[in-house]
Amino acid sequence: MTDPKITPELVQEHNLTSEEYARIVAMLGRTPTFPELGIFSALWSEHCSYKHSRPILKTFPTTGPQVVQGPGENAGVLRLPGGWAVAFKIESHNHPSAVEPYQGAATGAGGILRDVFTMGARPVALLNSLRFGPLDDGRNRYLFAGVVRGIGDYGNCVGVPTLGGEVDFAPGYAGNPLVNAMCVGVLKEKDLIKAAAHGVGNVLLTIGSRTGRDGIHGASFASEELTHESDKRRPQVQVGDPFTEKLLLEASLELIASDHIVAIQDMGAAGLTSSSAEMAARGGVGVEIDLSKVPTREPGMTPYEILLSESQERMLVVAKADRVKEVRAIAAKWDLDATPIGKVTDDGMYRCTWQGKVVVEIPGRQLVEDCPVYYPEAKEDPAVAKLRASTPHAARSYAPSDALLALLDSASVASKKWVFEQYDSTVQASTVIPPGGDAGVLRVRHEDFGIAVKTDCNSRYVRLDPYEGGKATVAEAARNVACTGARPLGITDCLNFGSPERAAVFYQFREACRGIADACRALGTPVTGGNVSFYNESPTGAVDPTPVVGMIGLLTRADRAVPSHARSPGDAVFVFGDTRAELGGSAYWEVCADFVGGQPPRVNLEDEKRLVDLLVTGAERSLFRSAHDCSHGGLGVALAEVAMGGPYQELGFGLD
Amino acid sequence: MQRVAVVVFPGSNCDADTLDAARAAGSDAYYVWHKDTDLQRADAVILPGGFSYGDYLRSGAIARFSPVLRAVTAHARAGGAVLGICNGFQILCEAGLLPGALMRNARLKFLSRPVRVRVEATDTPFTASYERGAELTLPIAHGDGRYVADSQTAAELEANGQVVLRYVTENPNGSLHDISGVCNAGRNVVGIMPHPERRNAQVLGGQDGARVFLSLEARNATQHVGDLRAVDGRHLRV
Amino acid sequence: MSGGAYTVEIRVMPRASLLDPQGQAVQHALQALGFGEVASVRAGKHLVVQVQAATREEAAAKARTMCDRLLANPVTEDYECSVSP
Amino acid sequence: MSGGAYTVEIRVMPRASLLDPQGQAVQHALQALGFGEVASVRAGKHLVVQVQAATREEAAAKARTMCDRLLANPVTEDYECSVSP
Repeated sequence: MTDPKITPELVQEHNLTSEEYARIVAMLGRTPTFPELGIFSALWSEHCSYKHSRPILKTFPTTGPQVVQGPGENAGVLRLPGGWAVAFKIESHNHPSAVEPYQGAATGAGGILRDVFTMGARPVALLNSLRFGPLDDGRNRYLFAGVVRGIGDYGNCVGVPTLGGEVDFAPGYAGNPLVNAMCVGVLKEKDLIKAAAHGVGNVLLTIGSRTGRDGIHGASFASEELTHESDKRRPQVQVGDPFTEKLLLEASLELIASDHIVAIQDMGAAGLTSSSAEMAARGGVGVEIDLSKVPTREPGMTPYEILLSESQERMLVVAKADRVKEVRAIAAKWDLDATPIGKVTDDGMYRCTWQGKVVVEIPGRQLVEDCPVYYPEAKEDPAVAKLRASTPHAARSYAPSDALLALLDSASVASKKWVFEQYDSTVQASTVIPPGGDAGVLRVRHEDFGIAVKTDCNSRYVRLDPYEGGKATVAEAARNVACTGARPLGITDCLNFGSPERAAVFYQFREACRGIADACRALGTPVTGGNVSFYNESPTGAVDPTPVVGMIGLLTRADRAVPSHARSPGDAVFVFGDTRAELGGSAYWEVCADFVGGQPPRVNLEDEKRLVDLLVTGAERSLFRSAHDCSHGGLGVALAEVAMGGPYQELGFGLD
Repeated sequence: MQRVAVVVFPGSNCDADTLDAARAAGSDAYYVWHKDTDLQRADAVILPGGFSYGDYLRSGAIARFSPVLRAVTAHARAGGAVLGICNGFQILCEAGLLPGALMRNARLKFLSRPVRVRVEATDTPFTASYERGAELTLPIAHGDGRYVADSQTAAELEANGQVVLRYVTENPNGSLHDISGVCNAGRNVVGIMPHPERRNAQVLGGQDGARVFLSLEARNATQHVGDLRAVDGRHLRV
Repeated sequence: MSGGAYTVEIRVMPRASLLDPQGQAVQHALQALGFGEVASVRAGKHLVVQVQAATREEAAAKARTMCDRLLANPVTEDYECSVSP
Repeated sequence: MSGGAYTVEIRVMPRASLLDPQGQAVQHALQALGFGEVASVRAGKHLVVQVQAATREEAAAKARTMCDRLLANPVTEDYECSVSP
């Protein structure tokens, strides 16, 4: 099977512009081979290169005394007491889930788990943020049920508890659901391992499952809109095997602790290509890989397919040259294959051979760093500005109690117990506050402190006013974490937007990021990394702008965590902060007036900071029996949740 | 101090939790890898929860053929204490060490929530320190927890008092006679679906599960039940 | 409804090229049990549907429609139906 | 190992007397999709095993042993094997 000739159509099919192709030819001094074209297509896709978002991401605050590792590695890391540290990240698996919800979501969970344990951290919590179209449509129900079951089956089998997340429904997600998975892991700070290849002569090995044709074009596929045409070009669906993942997790942690290896990385989007190229570039070294040595699952795979395959549950390891036998022994203990496929070189080249012939030879650093960066135009869609200025014509007059019942009955506000009861939330016997409260809280065995975890995003606010919406997203996550008594420490983010090549979408992205940056600075919660997912569009249009934030908080005493449900009769009820006439983007207008518009609440970051301080101090002094954030749905819904949220008894309220 | 062997299969994920719970109750607990055949002089063996072999084919169907099961079977035949928690319970049924089988939950969904169960039998190594009829709140987390047995076996279980735990107020998975845990005729092998190791300290929401592990120590210690509160107190310092 | 009751056996298997973790696990287990001569195992679903139909062909046609719409996932599975009598 | 490669189709179904929630769920879903003429559905596993054997009979015997030892749970399931060629 000879490789196809490089033609403009083939280049275009690989989502590379003519300028990008010209830059490649100039870099190589020749026409690229077919595998090389595949490599550039994957590494220079939006998903891997962040070429439209990098300039904006640079405006985020990323430093602070608590930051051990900021953006640039597989996961961000924050410092905890007693020499401990927490590694965490959130990633999207939107397009694969739209094609096959069960496997798309399951492999999303698998990938984010690997990003965390590749840092040397033991995963201790999973969260997921999901968005679907309205549930009165059969396809949306199918996607919703499949995604929840996929995440549950995977996380439950690997034995990592799900401690939180969120689910929301809006017409904007009908053709393009959002599936964002977050993982949190703990490690001793001294055991942190970075994914930078080094040491000339050190050996590259693949560990875990064999390579098949799963997800080929996965990376570039994620960077293009879902069209009817993409159904035809559907890549082989990636299938996850959580059982192999559990073995891979234990083997990887054992390898990292064993000192036999110098670097390790998950083979995620763009598989072997991205992992090997990124590790080489970070370490400033070259690598040489013999593709014929890569263990494959299907006969007759070509170099192109082996390089780009996104088969799951595979890691790339750089072992010390004299420790290959020991590395293979550890893998064998966990019934895993470990196959040497190449070595680290000092010529800075990224080289691959196939049956003795060189098929790829690209300057390593340029491959990863010379991808062009774009500065697209940003202009607000006038229709949104008009919507922001308008109010509902005449909200049907609802008696307060009827309005509250209507809100509690709406899918976005209603209890998500049906969802999170399918996830094991108590495995690892460390769950202090399970899902359903403001934030999940876990303890670290034999330590006093606790970790609070939460994901949040109010996409209605962001759609109507991206800057205020960005601020509100960080503020809400911080409030939720602080309600449990935990001090907000830092965030990861998953920025889900439409096509950046559209001015209206890039305006939403730029402004939302500006809001997130301001809020993170004000609340002292630096950005430690994350993921950008553009091109979330479908024939019905772009999804609502959904910059999801994953927040980590620290509780000095886990046994002083504050739950959100009412505890016993006679307790006094306070409302902190003042209530302003701000109904823009509210669930009330949406449910009772069928209107999503108006000016969303403006966030006063100083007030938010003082509120967080009050909540944390109050909890430390054991003043609060429970605390709950007032968010989507307003005060009435918040009080109902506090009364009904208790595990056993239904308590009521007497309020003025 | 009892020697408690916690067996680890590829895919077990509650082994560390179970080891800690046994140690918190004062036992000398240690891991035994599924490929070993020596239980190292164990007084009791615990098969922890998890997804041994990914639960492929049937939960526990493959794990029961691990080399360690030969030693566990010999230990059980000799009257030694054996506890199977969740996946461990499924493995003991597949291996024929306990009657009946665990099948897909009636509503076909994985279920993770606290449930109420009643202690129906206290003459087993793992329930000796509970009061008979005591109602406990313990977490369950399973997709295949529906206990089934043919009518004759079911009748024997009830007649011989081999039902150890029974769901009360709600049967989460459609189990026969609301059964949540059983023991064998010899009363030394016990299988339960709920996870006591996840509910053995106040910080985790309650300690109803602690006595499953304390029973082992109490049953063999000379103390009478009254001392348990002291043991309970010490145990709380986890 | 004239015609009669037909029994349709439906076999739903994962697509050949897709990873089949369950099949692999069963294969390794059989080999570990001494069935060394087992070369491969693939695991899928088996459904037995009792359906009323006028003719055997109609029952088969209905079965295929059921598979296309619900019983088999077109992205990850292939199916085969056989009708009896 | 003389003889050749045989393909064994194994059908593992839950005992008729036992509750079959999966079968019931599929039946309700089919009826909701308008297949009112579906009287019942039973759901089980389908395994396809490639095995080396001297003769067809030996392949069938091996298959039955595999089912008795691992592939079917005698308490809750029945099985049927068919060998080809």
